[in-house]
Formats: sequence, C-alpha cells, structure tokens
Amino acid sequence: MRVKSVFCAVLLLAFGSSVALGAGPMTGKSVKVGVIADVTGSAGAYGNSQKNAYELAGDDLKAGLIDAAGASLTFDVQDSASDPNQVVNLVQKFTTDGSALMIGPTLSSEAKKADPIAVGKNLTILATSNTAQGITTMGSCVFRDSLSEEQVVPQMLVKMEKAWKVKTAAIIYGDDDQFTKTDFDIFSASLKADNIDVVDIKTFHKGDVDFKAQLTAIGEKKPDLLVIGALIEEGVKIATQAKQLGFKGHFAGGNGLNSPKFIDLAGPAGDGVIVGAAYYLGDTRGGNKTFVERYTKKFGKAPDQFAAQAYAAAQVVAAAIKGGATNSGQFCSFFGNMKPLMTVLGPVSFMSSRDVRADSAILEVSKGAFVPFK
Amino acid sequence: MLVQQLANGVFLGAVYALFAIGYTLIFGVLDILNLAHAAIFMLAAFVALSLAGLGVPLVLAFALALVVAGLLGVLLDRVAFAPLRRRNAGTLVPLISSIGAAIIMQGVARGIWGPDEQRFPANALSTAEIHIGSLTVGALDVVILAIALVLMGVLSYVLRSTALGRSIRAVAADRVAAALLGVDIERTIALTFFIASALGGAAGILIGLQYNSVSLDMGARIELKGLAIIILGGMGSVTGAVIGAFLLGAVETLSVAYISSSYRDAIAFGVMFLILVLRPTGLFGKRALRAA
Amino acid sequence: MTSLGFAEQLVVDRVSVRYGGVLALDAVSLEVPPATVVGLIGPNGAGKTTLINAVTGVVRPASGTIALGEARLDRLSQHRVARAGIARTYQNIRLFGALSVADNVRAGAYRRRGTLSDDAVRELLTRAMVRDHELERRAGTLPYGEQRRLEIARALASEPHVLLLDEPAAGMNPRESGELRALIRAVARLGTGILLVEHDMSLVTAVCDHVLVLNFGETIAQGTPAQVARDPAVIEAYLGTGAADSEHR
Amino acid sequence: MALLEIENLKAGYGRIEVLHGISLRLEAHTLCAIVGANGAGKTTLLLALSRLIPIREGRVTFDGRDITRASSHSVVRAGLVQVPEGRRMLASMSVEENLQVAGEAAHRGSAGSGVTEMYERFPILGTRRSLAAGSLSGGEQQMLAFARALMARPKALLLDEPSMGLAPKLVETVFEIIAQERARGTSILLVEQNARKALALADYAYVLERGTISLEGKGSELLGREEITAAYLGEITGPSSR
Amino acid sequence: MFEFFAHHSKLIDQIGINALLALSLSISLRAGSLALAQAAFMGIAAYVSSIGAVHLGWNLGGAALAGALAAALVAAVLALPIGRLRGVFLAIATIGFGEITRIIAINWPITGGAEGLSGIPNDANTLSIYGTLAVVGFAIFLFGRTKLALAVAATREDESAARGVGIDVAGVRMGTLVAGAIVAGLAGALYAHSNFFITPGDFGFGRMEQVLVMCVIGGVTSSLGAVLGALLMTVLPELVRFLHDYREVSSGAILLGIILFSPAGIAGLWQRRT
Repeated sequence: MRVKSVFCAVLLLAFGSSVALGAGPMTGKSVKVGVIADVTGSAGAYGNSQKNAYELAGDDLKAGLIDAAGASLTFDVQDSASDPNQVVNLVQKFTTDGSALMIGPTLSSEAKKADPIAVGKNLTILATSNTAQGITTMGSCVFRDSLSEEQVVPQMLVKMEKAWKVKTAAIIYGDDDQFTKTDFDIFSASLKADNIDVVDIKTFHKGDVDFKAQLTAIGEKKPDLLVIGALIEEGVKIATQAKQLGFKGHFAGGNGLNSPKFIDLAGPAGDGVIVGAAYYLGDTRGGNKTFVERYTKKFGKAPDQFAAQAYAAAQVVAAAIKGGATNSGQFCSFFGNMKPLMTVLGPVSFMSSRDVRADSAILEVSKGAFVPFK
Repeated sequence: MLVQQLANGVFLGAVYALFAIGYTLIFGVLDILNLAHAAIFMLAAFVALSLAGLGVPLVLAFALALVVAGLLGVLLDRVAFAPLRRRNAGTLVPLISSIGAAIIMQGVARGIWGPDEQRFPANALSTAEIHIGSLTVGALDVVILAIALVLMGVLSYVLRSTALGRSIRAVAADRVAAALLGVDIERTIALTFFIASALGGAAGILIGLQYNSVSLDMGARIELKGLAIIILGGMGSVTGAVIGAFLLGAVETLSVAYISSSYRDAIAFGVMFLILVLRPTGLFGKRALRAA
Repeated sequence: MTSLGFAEQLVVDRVSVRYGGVLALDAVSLEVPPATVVGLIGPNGAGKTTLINAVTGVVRPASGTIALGEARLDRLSQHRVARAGIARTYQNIRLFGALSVADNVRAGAYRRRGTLSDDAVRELLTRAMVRDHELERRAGTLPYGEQRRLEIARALASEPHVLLLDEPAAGMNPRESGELRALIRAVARLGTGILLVEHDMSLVTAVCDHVLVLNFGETIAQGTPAQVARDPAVIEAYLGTGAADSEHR
Repeated sequence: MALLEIENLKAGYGRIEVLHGISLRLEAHTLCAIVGANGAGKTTLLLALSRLIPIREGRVTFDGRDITRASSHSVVRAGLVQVPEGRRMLASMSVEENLQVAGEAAHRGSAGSGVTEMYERFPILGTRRSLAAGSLSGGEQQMLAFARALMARPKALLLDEPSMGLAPKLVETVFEIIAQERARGTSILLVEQNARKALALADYAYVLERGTISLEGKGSELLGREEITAAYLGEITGPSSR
Repeated sequence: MFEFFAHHSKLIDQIGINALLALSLSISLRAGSLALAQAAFMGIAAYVSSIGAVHLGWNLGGAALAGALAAALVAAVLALPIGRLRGVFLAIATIGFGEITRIIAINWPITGGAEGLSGIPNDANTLSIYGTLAVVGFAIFLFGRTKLALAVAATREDESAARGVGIDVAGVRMGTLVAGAIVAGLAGALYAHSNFFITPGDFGFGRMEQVLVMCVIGGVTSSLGAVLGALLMTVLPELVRFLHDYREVSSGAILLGIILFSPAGIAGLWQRRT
C-alpha cells in the first residue's frame, strides 16, 4: 500500500521535474558546487561512493529525477587522496573559483583542518560523512546531513536491551581512528546509562586483520553483547573471527558497519549483527528505490550510506536552488530554515545546531540483507 | 586461554614468516631494504582473487598468482634496483626507488581493482572449525599454516641443497667471489627476486584467504611489522625471519591478552628497538642466510 | 713552518691487548721521543696494527699504560687521543673522499684553534709533497700516490706530538719512496716523534733511529736497524730461512 | 695466436684511470708473470680481465674469442678463471659447498665428479669438507681457492698474489701447486710481488709500473737485469738480500 | 600575483613547512646518519606547542620554541641508545621509535588521542613560516662556514678517520640529530598552528616517507635540494590533478625517474660539483 503511494509520488516527481526541465524559474542560472572526496588513498572506498553518487546525481539532473528548477547545477568532484594537505588546497580552490557551496571533505579529521578556511571565506559547507563532534560548531554556515552516532546509539541499545535482556557487554574498537574512537565513546556512555556492565574493552589499529587475540580474551568473559566500533573492513573480520572462536553473544555496531558491503564481505558471519544507522537501503521514501536501482545499474553494486548521504546532499542542494539559492549566503539561509525535505535518507531538515534532523534506522543483518530490527 | 592465544600467535606468525622471508632474502643478497615488497604482497592477493573470480580453481589461482608475483619481483629489480646496482648507489637510494616502485604498483592496483576491499568468491573457502579440548582453530587456518610451512621447507631445501640455493648464498656471502667462480650474478639476483616476491605474494594470498579480504592497503601494516620481524631474527637470516615471525605473533597475541591491546604495536616495536640496541645482529644475524 | 721543539714523548709501557681469549699484544713497551723515528716491523699478525690501535684508542689495553708526556692516553676515547696530539695515516688510505683537498687538510687541523687559511693549506701540501694544489678538487679523484701524500698532509696539519705512519710506502715507486724518506726525516727534524710501520726495509733502514720487532704479540728484538737485521731471532721469524722475500703485503 | 691476448687495455675506477694502455700475451701452456709494486695496477688488470670492472678501451681475446665486453660468468665458462687476492672465501659456506658452487656455476649444473677429484688432489680439503670455509687456516684457504678455480676446468688461471700472507713453508707449497698445474697444461697469468720467485718460475714476464708496461722479457732474463733488481726487488726483499 | 597568492596561500605554506622538514632530515643525513625520526620529532613539537597554546595560552613564538625544545630533548635522549647503529639498522630503529611515539600519542589523554586536538590558534601565517625557513636556512649557511660543518662532513665520509683527526663522532651525530629535531620541531609547531587541528596520524610513517622522498629527490645533503624537493613533491600532486586515477602512478614514476636519471637529485641537475 505504502510502496504503491511512494511509487506514485516518484512518478509524479519525475513527471513534474521533466516538465520543469529547461523551463524552470531558475533557467539560465548556473550553480557550481565544489565537492571534496577521498577518492584515492586510505579512505578511497568512502570517497569513491561519494564520487559515484554525484555522478549519478548529474545524470539524474539531466533525466529530471532531481529538480533544480532549470538551473544548471554541476558538482565539481575533486580527489583529495586522503591527504589533509590536499583537502586544504582544494578548500582554498573552492573559495576562489566561484563555487557557491562546498560539500565534503570525506573525513572528520580533514574537515577540522579544512573547514575553518572555508568559514573564513564565508563559503557554506555541507558535510555528508563527518560524524565527529565539533564539526558544525566551526562556523555558522557549516551543515551536515550525516546523522551522528550520538543520535542513533542510545535508541538502538534500548531496543536491544528490551529484546534480549542484555546484562553484560564488551567493546572492541579502533583506537587510532577518529570515527571508531567516537563510536567507543558514545557506546560506552550509552551502555553506562543503560546500566549494562562493560566487562572488557579491547582495541585494534587501522588495517589490522587478526583480532583473535582480542576476541579470545573477550570470549573468556562471556559477555551478552559485543559492541564493534569499527569500519567495514575490520568489522567484518571481527564478526567472522568471533563466530569462528565460538562467541555466542549478540553483536552491535555503529554507522560504520551499515553498508551492503558489510553483508557482501561478512556473508553468513554477518547474520544477527545489529547496526544503528542513518540510512536504510530498503527505504522507499524520497526516491530511494529509484536511486538504489539506478546506482546499482550504473556502478554494479548497491549504494552504501556514504553514497546515500551524498545523493541526499544533491537533493537538498537542488531544493535550495529551487528555493532561489544561487550563492553561498543564500544556501546558508535556505538550509537554516529548510522544512523537512524528503530525500533518500527520509525527511531531512537541520536543527539550530546545523546538525541534521533525520530518522535513524536500527537494522539487523538477516539472511544477507539489512532488515529493520524489531 | 593461554593455549588458545598461543595458537592464535602461531597462525599469525606463519603468514608473517612468509612475508618476512622475502624481505630478509633480498636484504641478505643485496643489502637493500625493499619497501615495494609489501606492494607485491598486495598485488598477488588481488591477482589470485581475480583468477578465482574467473572460475580458476583456487589451487591453480594460487600457483599462477605466485608466478605473477615472482615475475613482478624480477621486473621490480630490473627497473628500480639493477640500474642503481650498476652505479653502486649505496643503501639509501634503492630504498627510495623501492618507495617509488611501490607507489606505482599501488596506483596500478587501484586502477585495475578499484579502492574497495574485496573477498574471495563465496564457497571458495572452508569455514569448518576444529575443536581440540578448549582450543578452537579454523580448518582453513590449519591448511594455511601447512602451506606456509611447506613453502618454508621448500625454500630451506632450495637454499641448502640445490645449485640455485648455493649460488644465492654465494652471492649473499661475497658477490665478487661468486662472480669470479662463474656465478651469473644478475641471473641469481633475478631468481632471488623471483623467489622472494613469490613468497611475499604467497603471504599476501594466504592472508587474503585467512581473513577473506584483499585490499589496497593490506601491505601498509605488514610492511612495518615485517621490519620488526627481520630485526628480531637478524637481517638477512631466513631462519631468523621465521623464528622472528612466530615470536612477533606470540608477542602480539600475548600482549593483547595480558598487557594492553592499545599498546600491542608499541610493545612489538619496543621489543624490536631493544633488540636493535642490545644486539643489532638480531637473534641470528646475517651470517645465518649465508650458512642457511 | 712550525717548530715543535716542545713535542712530548710517547711512552708505551707493558701494554697487553686481548681479543676474546687471544693475547694479541703481550706486555709490549716502546718509546717514541721527540724528533725520533721508531720503526715497527714484524710478520703479518704480529701485533703491529693492534699496537697502533691501542695507542690511538681504538682498542683498550687489558693492562699496561700509554702516555704522551704527562697525559695518560690509554683510557681516552679515539678522538681525545687525536686531540692530545697523536696523528696517524692508514694502511689502506682513509681520506674524506667526497671532500675537497683543502677540506681534508683543514679537517686534519681540527684539534687546533681556528681554521687554516688557503696559504697554510698550500704550505702543508708542499711539505707533504702533494703535487696537485688544486684545493677544491675532490680528494677521492686524486691518483693513488697523491692520496697517500695528502693523507700525510692531513696528519701533519694537526701539528702532532707523535705521528703514526702505517705502511706509507705501500704502492710507491722507488722515486716516490725516496721522497717519502726525505719527508719523514724533515718532519722528525722539526721535533715530531714518528712511529713507522713498514715492510719496505730499505725505507726502515734509511730513516729509523730505532727499530722494534714484534712477533706473535711479543717484542723479539730491538735496536738500530743494523742490529735488528743481524738478529737471528728476527731473521728466523720475520724473514724466514731460504725464503727471505716471503713476507710482504 | 696466443691463448690470451690483450691489446692497449685501459681501465680504472670512477674517474681514475689506472691502466693506461696495456698490451700483453699469454701463450698456451706457459706461465707468464706480472710483477710490480703495490698500486701499479696488477689487481686492476686481473679484475678487468675477469670482467668485474669495465674495459674502457682496447681489446681482449681469449681462446680465439673476443671477451672485451663479455660478462664475468661467461669468461669463467670460457675457461679463464681467477684466484683472487685475499682468497675471498665464501666464509660461512662449507668447503664442499664452496667447491660445489664453483663447479655448478662454471658448468651450469651439477658439480659432477670434480669435488671428489679435488679431494684426491688436496686431501686436506677432504678432511675439512663440512667445515665452514672461513674457519680454515690461511694455507688451507689458499688451497681451497685453487681447488675452487680448478672446478671450472680452466684453460688459463689468473692468480693474484697467491703467496700473500702465508708462512714461508706454505709459500713453497703454493708455488709447487702452481708448477704442477702448469705441468698439467694449464696456462697461468701470475701476479706477484714476490718477484724473485715469480720470475724464476715464469716463461715470460712483464713489469707493470704505474699502469703501463715498463719492461718485458723472458723470466730468467728479467731476473738477471740490474735495473729490475734495483727498482723492484730492492724494496721488497729485505735486508738479508742486500 | 596577489591573486595567485590568495588562491594558493595554503599550498605555499605547506611548501614552506615541508621545506623545513626536508631540511631537518638533510641535517642528520649530512653526518651520514639515516635517522628517520623526523615525523616523530615534528609530532612531539606539534603536540607540545598545541597543548601549550590551547591550555596555557602560549603565543606562537613561545609555543614553537617550547615545541622545538621538547623535540630536541627527546632527540638527545634517543641519541644515546641508537648511537651504535648505522645505515638500515638505524633507519629501522628510528622508524620503530616513530611508531611507538605515535601509539603513545593515540593513547595519552592529553593529546586527545585519535579524535585529535582541536582549537589550536591559527596564528602561523606565510610570513612566520617563511621567516622561520629563512632563519633556519641562514643558520645552516652560517654553520656551513664553521669548523663544525667540516666535522660533520668528515663524519659522513669516514667515521674512523674523523675520530683520527680528533672529531667527536658520537657528539657530531647526536648534535645533528638534535639540530634536525629542532628544525623538525619548528616545522611541527608551525604545522599545528596553521592547521587548526592535529591527530597522531599526521605524524606517522607515511609522513616520514614523504619527508625522506623530498630530501632524497632534492639531493640528500644539499640544503637547496631539500627545499626544491619539498617544492616539487608538494606541488606535484596538485599539478597532475588532471590525470585523475593515474595521479599516484605518475608521482611514483617521477620519483623513480629522478632517482634513476639524476643520482644527485634535483640539486644535482645543475649543481654538479667536482
């Protein structure tokens, strides 16, 4: 029933925008958005998803699936090669080349170095994958459409505790990565708030492949729940190796594990892992179904959260243009006052802190797919 | 738990050993630190994965990828090291050219396979487990350990008891003397690179299989660990590298279990630092390769 | 030219050196007074190099003392021995190959105050009979004989109390070794004591005031060159019977 | 045509030219000596012949084949083998391995019966076969160095200072081995500072002085020449010969 | 001109900082020590100066000096155990030291760990960076005319012969390590104060590799070369942006090409000395 109505909405949207194409109120205006993504280098996997999303968004603008009211909207995607220096140089480029808005960079640590430069030049920023604390506080026009873990994790733990009566937990996390360290901070605070006893904490480093030593030690303590503060690569191995070592408890992970790739890579070992996420692949709102289909067709794999958040950014930008924004200041004030906008992430708006207000999804891996956790 | 941890250390150490042998072999013969070894390690894993993806049986894919890795090593020598050897460039310059070669290989791999981590085709690998008392080991781990041990055994036999091995050791011991005896130095060095790189490649493939993941940056971490291993064992010593690898495996797992997982790598590098300061020849010293 | 009339005397007193369990030098004593050339000869492995190493602080004696005038050398590190006024040349030339000729000489004067002027460098090159005075030329590109003489110039630059020459005539032709002879005498005349390790017996005979013969780490004879050459123990150990020419590099 | 012919050979290291145009011939089945002071270029000449340093100018033919640009191993395989100065043992490899590696390298494959033959010829090596070559005495090492070179079944041997650092008795033994080898028909180019002994043994000899040939002639003739004695023997024979 | 500067000021700042780093490495390479701890020294100074600035309100000058001093102190202590090591062994020991330092930075609460240290005043500008570079360059130039410079060069050429003329080789090696650490420390402090935010990952093996490459590309012991190497390797990734996916390959190829075809680095291309 609901699927049907969304489908109709998409059709209507497509129809409406194709009418608008070439004849919208913004016809003749052109807006260039500078995008910084780590397409190569150590964070290349994320940046690549982002790059793909903007490529698709470009196609979809032409096809009328995204409506920019006739304006010519281009995403100038530049690779920062996971090198903060290159990020900084790109920010400087975008502050001087007529870009109306900057999207990115990929990592929070890069953003902390680079965003102040854009802020200094009054360039509005829309972050799509920065989840660390203190991103939007860098400037009054720094926004993000990426849901932070703080907004997701507590809800998730409450649900799990209800379902499974979790009493004890152990945490394994990457202590040399900003994202996974943040995961740890938030999980341990939430666990404490929920009176769940943390019986062991173990760490690993970026690029590790063998977690058996940590997991053997954790296994001894027999916790009800293992919290994995990891990105996909390590998360997959942790889940796999824990099962191999006979760990019987439940698994929970943060945003970092929410990707079709996690399921791809983990295979059966991924089953039963619960993730708190900002994006649900099976969501049918905001044109997500079309997005997933077109993305999969174009790139041979399903979009992950990074792609979805980037694509949602493109939708938000188009909406802003439709609302008359063509320069940095106008984008800033549009975002600040934006009514909830339906995107592939669901309805999106910005709070006064410029953080995103969006739905979180508590998902469970089941038989090779993410399904909403009940 | 100690037994399980030691077992973890052994499986970890076996693949470390394969990687480090190649590192140390090249150092033993040429006195250079080949930082492109880790790039070949990574490329071999991707090649094996692609072959397996094309439906080539895993065993055959493994063998073919070893050959590719070996040939890459030979190419590496020709391009990045041989010209420097001809002008006696010392140790620092080849180190840099190996960094250059590694960057190129990394870029090519990215071009071909993209930035994403990849895994072997489903069902290619066994996920069976073996339980011995309280000990749990993967059947795959055991197979991999066996392959690693067999490869090390073969290498040890080759170095000790074949004409090729003797010529490699002769070049390692005294390149001029070997040349005067009629040893074809360039050919021997090329074969050394072939063997070292094939073993490094084997390590890459086996790690790829063991953890079912192949990624562009898989070489980056093991690169520095490899350094720690060949220092523990003594630069240039094959036996040393093997023992150093198992030692590092044990140090790592035990420090996670009993000291601190956060300081695991610091402890490993600390041990390496101490060995260097107290006994720079490592536990076995360079002589060991020459005696094999 | 600088006169060194005040040069100190080098005294090696019952020095023994052990390598592992092997006694490489067994209670050897010798003196190098100012303005004197002392020859040190003996077969390969007799302990000549070990003695030089002990004097220059490369190895530490197990017992015995080494002194330069009042100053004990045997507990000093290598560079402090050099600063005390012991200069040396090496059997296999050890110049600073990539540095200029002038910088090699200047480095030799490291223990002295200030740096040498170009003129002072040229004067030292002249004294050491270096023919090529192109000061900026890389030392490593000089011909063999020139390198040997440059090494001597470097040693002289420090105005040493005692100069240790380790087989300086090796590789020299008769004419060159004749010049070396004159050079050694000239240096000694100005007050520097010289300890000369050499296989070229004609040179030893020509320049040495006193000769010490080592074999298996022990002193087996000493005296004037003529006395030593007649000593039966020396002939037996060093020259061999019927194979007079067997011992050389 | 001589077995080994060198025409106007120039060679050196880096920017330094050590040999300034050397021409010499080694006839088959003869022993030819090269004498001269240290630093004259004797070792440089042998290294150039064994193709370990580049030949800048000139031409070298061996056994009818131009080897001016040949690789070091192909020179050995052609039958021109050097026993290097200082013996250069593969110190950590055993005596037997030293022999094996030599045989295998020269014949591209198995060392064959060569090893056994060498043990027959040098019985002392047989008793030391599993010891590390580095642990042998100086005399034993020199024998192993010879045996190793002979594994290639050379047509000509290049000997660089074979008596260096050996006790008088052993020097005699070494020269006996050299004489035997010549008697077996192997041609020998002998570089020696021990000029008296070398010239006494040589069919023909050259005097090398600062990179050029200053004198040549039959060994016995040169031995008698006054200027040779004065210039080259005087400084190396010690007081007893004066 | 002004516009060019405005568009590229950050890049220009990076070049300056990288030039300082390359210089700092070339100082210890001058004595022949392949000590690869520059990234760690840089990191130590970056953290000391940033913590001082954030928590104690130090100004840039004070923070930079304190940072450089801390790096110098650590270098002096490090010099003792590694004194005997040479060549590749020294390189590996110092790489190990760098990793240990990085891991400590990750785990020590005061550094902010992996989440990084933010709120660093952004008071290092192009003027202060190039001013420092000029002062360091001038100091190196002045040093080059002293007797100690000769001692450093002699130590590189032949340690034993250097001792033989009275040079305190251990002292020279420690001195160059400490001097290099001071320069790396200044670079680290400036880096932190022009970047708002630092994490331990900024000072890892990757950074060390980068500095080493700049230094060797430039010509190992040439100061001018180090600066040119830094210039080339900093600008190159921006210049070859048009190559997209093959950017990495091209920079590797250029690196390899310079190594293979100009043995003395970029400096050697026109500065051939006899």
